[in-house]
Amino acid sequence: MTRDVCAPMEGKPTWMWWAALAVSTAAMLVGAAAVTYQVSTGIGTWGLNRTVGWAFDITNFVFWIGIGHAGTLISAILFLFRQRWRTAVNRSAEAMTLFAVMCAGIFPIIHMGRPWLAFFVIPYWNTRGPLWVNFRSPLVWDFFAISTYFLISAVFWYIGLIPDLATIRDREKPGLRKTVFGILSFGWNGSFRTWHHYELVYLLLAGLATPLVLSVHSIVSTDFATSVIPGWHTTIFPPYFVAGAIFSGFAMVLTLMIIVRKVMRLENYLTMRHIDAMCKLVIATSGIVAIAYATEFFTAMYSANAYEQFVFMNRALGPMNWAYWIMVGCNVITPQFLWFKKIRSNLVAVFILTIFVNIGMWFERFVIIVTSLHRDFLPSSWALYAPTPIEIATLIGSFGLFFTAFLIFCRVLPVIAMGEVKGVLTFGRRAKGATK
Amino acid sequence: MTEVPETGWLGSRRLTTILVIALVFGAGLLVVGFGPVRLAGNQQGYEPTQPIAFSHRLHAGELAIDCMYCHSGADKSRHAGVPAASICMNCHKNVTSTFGAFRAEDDLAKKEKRPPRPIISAELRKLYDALGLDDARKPDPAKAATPIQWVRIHSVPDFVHFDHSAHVNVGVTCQQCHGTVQAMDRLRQDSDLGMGWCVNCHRTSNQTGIAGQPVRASIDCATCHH
Amino acid sequence: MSESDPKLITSPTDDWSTSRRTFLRAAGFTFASAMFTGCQATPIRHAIPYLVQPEDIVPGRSVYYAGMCGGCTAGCGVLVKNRDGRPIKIEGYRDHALSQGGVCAVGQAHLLGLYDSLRFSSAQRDGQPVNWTEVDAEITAQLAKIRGEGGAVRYLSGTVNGPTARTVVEKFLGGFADARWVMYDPISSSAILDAHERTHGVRVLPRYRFDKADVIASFDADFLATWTSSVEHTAGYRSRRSPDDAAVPMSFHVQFESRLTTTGGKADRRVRVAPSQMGALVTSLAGLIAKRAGTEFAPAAVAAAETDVLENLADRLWSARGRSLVVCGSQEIQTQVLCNFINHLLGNYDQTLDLAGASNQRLGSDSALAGLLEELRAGRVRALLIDGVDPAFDLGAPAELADLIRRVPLVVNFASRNDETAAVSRFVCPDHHPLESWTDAEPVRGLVNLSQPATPPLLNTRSVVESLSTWMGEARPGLDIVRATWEAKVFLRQTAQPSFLAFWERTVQDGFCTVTPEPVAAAPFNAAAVKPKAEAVPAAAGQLELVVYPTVGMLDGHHAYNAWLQELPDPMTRVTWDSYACLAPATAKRLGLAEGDVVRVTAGTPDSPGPSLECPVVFQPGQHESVVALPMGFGSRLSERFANVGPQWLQSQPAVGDDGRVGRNAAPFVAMRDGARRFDGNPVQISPTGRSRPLAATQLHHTLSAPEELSGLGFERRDIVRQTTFAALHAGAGHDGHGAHHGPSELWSQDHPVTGPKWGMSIDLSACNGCSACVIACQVENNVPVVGRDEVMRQREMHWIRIDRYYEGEGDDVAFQPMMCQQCAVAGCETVCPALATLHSEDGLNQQVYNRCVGTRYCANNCAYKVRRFNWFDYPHADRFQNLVLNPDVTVRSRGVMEKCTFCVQRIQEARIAARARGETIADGAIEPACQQTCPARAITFGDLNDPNSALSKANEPAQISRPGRGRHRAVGVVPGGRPESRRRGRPSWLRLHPYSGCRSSPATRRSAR
Amino acid sequence: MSNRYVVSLFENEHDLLEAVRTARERKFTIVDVHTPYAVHGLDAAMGARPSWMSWACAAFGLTGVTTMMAFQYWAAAVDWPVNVGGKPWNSIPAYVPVTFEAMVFAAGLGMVLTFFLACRLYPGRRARVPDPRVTDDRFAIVLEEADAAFDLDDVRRLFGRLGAVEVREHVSEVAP
Repeated sequence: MTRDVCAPMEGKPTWMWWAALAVSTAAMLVGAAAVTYQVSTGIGTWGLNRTVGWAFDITNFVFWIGIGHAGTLISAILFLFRQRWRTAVNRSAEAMTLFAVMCAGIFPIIHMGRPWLAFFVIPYWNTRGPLWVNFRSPLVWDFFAISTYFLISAVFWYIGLIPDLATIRDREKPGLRKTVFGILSFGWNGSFRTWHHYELVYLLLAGLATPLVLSVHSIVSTDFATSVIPGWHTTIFPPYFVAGAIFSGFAMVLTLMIIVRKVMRLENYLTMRHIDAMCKLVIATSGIVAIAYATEFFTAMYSANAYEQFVFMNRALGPMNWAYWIMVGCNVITPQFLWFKKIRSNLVAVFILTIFVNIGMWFERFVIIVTSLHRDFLPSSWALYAPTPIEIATLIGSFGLFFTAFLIFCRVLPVIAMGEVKGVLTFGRRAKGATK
Repeated sequence: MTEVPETGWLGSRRLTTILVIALVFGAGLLVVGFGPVRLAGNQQGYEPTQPIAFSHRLHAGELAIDCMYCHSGADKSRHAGVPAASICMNCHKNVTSTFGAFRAEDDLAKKEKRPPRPIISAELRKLYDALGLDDARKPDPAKAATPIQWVRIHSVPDFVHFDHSAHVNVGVTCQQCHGTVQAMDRLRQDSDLGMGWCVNCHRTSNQTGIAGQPVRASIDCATCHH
Repeated sequence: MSESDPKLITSPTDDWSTSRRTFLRAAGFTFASAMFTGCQATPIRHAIPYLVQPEDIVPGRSVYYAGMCGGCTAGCGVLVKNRDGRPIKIEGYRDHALSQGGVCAVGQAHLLGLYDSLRFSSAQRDGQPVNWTEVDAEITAQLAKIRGEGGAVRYLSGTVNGPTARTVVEKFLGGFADARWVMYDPISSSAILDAHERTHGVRVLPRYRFDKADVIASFDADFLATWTSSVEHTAGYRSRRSPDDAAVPMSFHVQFESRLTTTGGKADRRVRVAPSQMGALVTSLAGLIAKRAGTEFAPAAVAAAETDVLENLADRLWSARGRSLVVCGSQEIQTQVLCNFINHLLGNYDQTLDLAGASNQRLGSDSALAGLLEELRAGRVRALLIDGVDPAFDLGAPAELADLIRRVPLVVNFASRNDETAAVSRFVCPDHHPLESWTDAEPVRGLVNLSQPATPPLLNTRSVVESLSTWMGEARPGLDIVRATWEAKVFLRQTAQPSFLAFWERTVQDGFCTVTPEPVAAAPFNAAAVKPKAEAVPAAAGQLELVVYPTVGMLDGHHAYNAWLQELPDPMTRVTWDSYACLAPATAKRLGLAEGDVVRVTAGTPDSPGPSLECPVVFQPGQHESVVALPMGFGSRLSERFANVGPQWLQSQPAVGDDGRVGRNAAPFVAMRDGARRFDGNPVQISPTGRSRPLAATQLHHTLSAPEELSGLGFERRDIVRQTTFAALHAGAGHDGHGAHHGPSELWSQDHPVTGPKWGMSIDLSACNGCSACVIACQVENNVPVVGRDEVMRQREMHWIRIDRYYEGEGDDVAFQPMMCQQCAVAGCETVCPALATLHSEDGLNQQVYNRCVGTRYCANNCAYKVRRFNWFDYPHADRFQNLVLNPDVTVRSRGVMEKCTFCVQRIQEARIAARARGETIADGAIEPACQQTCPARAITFGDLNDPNSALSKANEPAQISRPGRGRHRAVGVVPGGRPESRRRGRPSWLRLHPYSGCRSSPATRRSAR
Repeated sequence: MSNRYVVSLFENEHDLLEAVRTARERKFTIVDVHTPYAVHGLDAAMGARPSWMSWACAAFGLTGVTTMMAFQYWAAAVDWPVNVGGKPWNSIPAYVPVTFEAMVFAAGLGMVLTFFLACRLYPGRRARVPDPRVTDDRFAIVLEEADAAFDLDDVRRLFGRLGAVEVREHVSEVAP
């Protein structure tokens, strides 16, 4: 099995891999060019205005954070629940988390008018008195949440990776690769004492990551929930956002898995059972999200608040209602097809449906942000929003970055947690006393 | 069983030691608060050459001319003001060189049995030139008057609106911010003029008062930033 | 600065003591230069002091000179704020009898003209700069030739009423056998003067005293905005429209108008009338008044629809005889005669219409202008001197008139900029900017303004009187000419000062003096002149009529060079950077037009089409259905400079149209008829072109009502502006319970006591008429950048104060709601800023720290009033000459930074420091933010909410409830929006606990059932 | 101290566990056991005490919580109290999110660093594996030939019976 997993790393990459890398790198460069232009010229190159101060930027941010969450959930929560099937996907899910958080982390920085002063949100000792930061601001919470999330996810991922790195190291003939993997594997030798601590550390990290992931998206949701804007100021947001994140995250994991198992020929490890399980999760979270949508309307209606009611009427029927109906269509209606076993076992169908969910969840954030802002209290300030090519290019660029990182990851690191899968596999065969 | 010494790449203890030292050092740097590190824009100690070698030590120190005689805006305006050349001329219409130079010339003249020649020091000649005056301190039509381009030493960023009068009128001495100017031949920036320096003085003043009088030094942002 | 602008630091002359002004400039500009120095690590900065310091100048302290606004001919008094030798702000002048502290938008903005780098910097011949001696020699020689030959010399100017200019020009013209002075006003009131010539035997414009009028009837006179003297009229009108004192009832104002004016928006009763029917309406009213007066007058039948209104109005007018006022904006002399007749019958002359102290603000004569044009066509004119007008633009026939002017052998133009006429004038002898020269004016008889230069001439220009004197062979500095005239003419008309020197010095200091008016030889009312206006021909169904009107920003278009005014949203349409055709929504619907559709507007009937232009359509509720309204003053050559205004980037669009100019000139549609230039009533055709041009409007939604399909049940209308009646207000009934909305208990402990002052502001919505002076005043004071048309279209205008305009119903009622930062006590913006860049100060201000801002825009998103403005780009400050207008007390914000109103905190700081130096507390009224300072309607009150005796606290008392009747709105508390009672108690306001209720518990009440 | 070690390789964890138990019964000195993955039951077989990493985790977490809460309180209410939207100087509820994140951060990173220190894992450490395949699919027990009583052949026989695929002697200063 080691050979199977390591094959993509050790052999020559396929043309499919090269093609995918070329496309995603190109996309990434487009995004980089757009960001360079925007940072050097001004946020004015985005379609924002005095009324709609956030749109693509924060939409992308929340979207990517949401994508990232599924990775942590798969590896941490499923680990805690002893869901053994997770071992096949957790490594790439964690990598997905890391790359998604990287993509997400870019947006809060570049959305600033003066990104070169982004360090102003960090409470560092300074010569201004010293002047600290506003710990009451959800953006400061965001900074702490995202950086903690990234670091903990990275550590969790790397801790899981160390035994596999050692495996590869020991498979290699002496040379550069062996040296590199030797350094990266921290001198791991599979010693009993190390494994002894390792198991607890891994468990505790999973235990920490689980509330962390919930807290991160809750904090992201407070960006909106703590504000005064109708459509944002809602206590439902933290659970709603977390559910949305799981929903979109699982959809993204599915999308990627379907590609990876095909491209990397890992059908034996990423089985239909995995896909089936994840499809079921997608249906479940879609239901939660649908209830959240309905609840928002109910709350607005029940609040007897003109502004609150208006915002939701405006979402569904106003000038940007297309975004709302895309969201509902993709997040509530299309996932219902997954009730059917036949569709769940059809990879193409699942792939298409998950793409829809990804689109829908992107639009969910867009709807929340833009339609709430564009018509708030004073009718005199109502405005519309349309993205500029720069913003679209930035979004494309973030996908480019994500896929580039992911493709490189697939090439250089084991996609499947060998150490864990072996545990599971051997465990299953112990009765027979067989070896692989 | 005994421990076997590590011989790995850079042996673990050595590495650990290095790491710990680096950490302690880094943390120390942070705690010192960039003390020794000069941040961009901090011009503390700036002591440029001026177009005229005016000595504050001579004027403010030895001659004990009141600061406000020349910097007359200090209690009236946001700018203390660099004195106009006409202010210099109040004295330097007559005083054209140092006392020592006059006496030397007097002695020499007495020795040579001739009336002493007028002496004009090289630095003061620059002043007269700026005003377009001849050696007799009369306007010289051939000379164009050109303003003196002093090199500005104390400056705060454009987004800081400092007001001298607000400070001078509550009794803050000039030296408190500008240092012992009366001892400087060439003027030097004494304080860092950073925000922390301002704010901490405001805080202290609120506690201790200034010149025995209680004051209310605001630390609101808009006091300086607007 | 020294390295940037060498011409400003000219070499001093031989006698260095007399050249202090020069150095004053040098030094003044030096400190300013610091603002624009880049931020290298250690830039070498220079401090360049005066060589000789003037005694009255302390660098860094502002000096105020009393002067006169040169923006139009109304002659308002102003104070010019000078800092280090450069004027940086025009301020209202409280003691001035006319303006009473108000300055309009144009007055505020014309400061920018001083620092206009495209102003002529020297004399021109055939478009090439030449030196003055050469020009003088040529002109003198030619004039001598003309004098010898007895050729016709014509002096064409706008209204000139200054004693000096009149004396000098008359003297100059006196030297020629055939010389005549022709005055015309681009925004003409010629018919009023002509009518008085017929009825009173003297061509005079009465001074209208709105402050004395209990009942006001206005027929198409937009007297609060662009009529003869809007600032004066606003002050007078406002003094009778205060809801504060129950004992002083508000005046009653009926407005008959064809389009929706801001004046109409303030009226108690507003009636839409087609321009062609206006004469008949006045005739009807005259008949009704005559009946009550028992005078014989046979009126035509009253239009049935208006009978009730007119009867009611006639009763009110009649019962307020001598305290009523009927004004008419028509350019139809016969209608104006009828208007005089009504005022005569009502005994209003010498009461509300002052003839003894008659106005000189519009002296132009359209018939004289017509005469001059005839002469030009006949080629009789040998020399034409053009002063302060741009006939080739104003009269709207550029090609023809340009040719006529070219054919005149000697054309001398005193224009400051290369306008349409200057471009075809052989000689241009640029006049000073009004702030650079000694000028005087007598806007109303008996009140003479004297304006000293606030800065020496920045460019190589020369005042008109100096030029004329030079050509008469007696070249003298402007000061000498003015002084001599005053000694000879004005001094003799006063008795207060015994010596001329004392009188002169006093007047220079005051900026104006009161003297005995020159008598007006008014004859007894000539009833024979009164003829009923023939009953209006019923307009053919669907026949459209044109109205060409001045806007508050553009007026006659002579300020089209001014970016501030171009970007000033029109109070009604809210459109910037363009001209347009206003149509009533019903009419547009009938014609199948959408807003922004480009139409071709053609004057005349299909049989005889006249001039035409293409412009986009704007829907204007409240406008008569038969009217097409075109703003004037657009499409000027002066606006060609705006091709690249605003940030330039990939997608930026130019501010100008395809002809390279901003908007289209509507002047060709002004037709000369019956001896007056008629701005309205001309038939017009409209046809769609199939194209559309999006408009740069700052407000896209125009009513307080949510779009029908989107409003929840019972929430059709947003409770943002409330109204009640005066009676109900004083009976306490205007209070609908919301005003006393009691704050719920606090979640957080309150540990921010405000022990000192707590600044607040109250805006009286019943006073605000949307004149937008505050918008420009704020822009000047706070260095608010101009962003250009494209950015405005992207909804990124930067004005810190805006005037929200809401229509009620069909637009017969209008609410203006000035909106700026509310300085919320519990501010949503502050809590969310990660960098502590926006905080609350001890004195209750919501501070914005630009240098700390990283630009997340979170605060702006979280602002319920959307008053925060973000620097989307580095807005251009490349024109270093123009940068001299920047206020050195206010940081120029860089890209990526949020900004907003902080009640002019620089003024608060200045006052605080000054008060502390004197050991006093800040007196009530010592601080006036720029918006309050300039407001002609005195709608804004600023002060200390913690001081129960402050004007603000008192203003807030009755405002707990807001009131008003139609058109009388009153903001509660700190501006519409804040909750005054909570502010006064230093309590957090609504934002936190009722996140959405902010606007509910806000200002004014709902409409009265009236 | 001896420098002779015996390395026995097994093919599955079942055999390994048996061998470990036997070795412990026979009072062999087990230097280490190398497995490609965490083998369940090995802790018990080796008689190891529960890992103390949870204590490290808790300690670091607590440190994170107290430090961050104290810092926020100090920075916002003591060092420079500013009026932010009328909120009290000490807005404890608003400090909770950051405090929570700090806890997770400190607990997670602190524990992992402790783990690395305790197990002497760091980048660049040379791995000492008794056989390259122990990180792949082999399970190894390393015994020390502690005294003269140690009989290599006996061990070879014993482990061969238990399923060892290889038993070899390793002579080195350093344990394999």
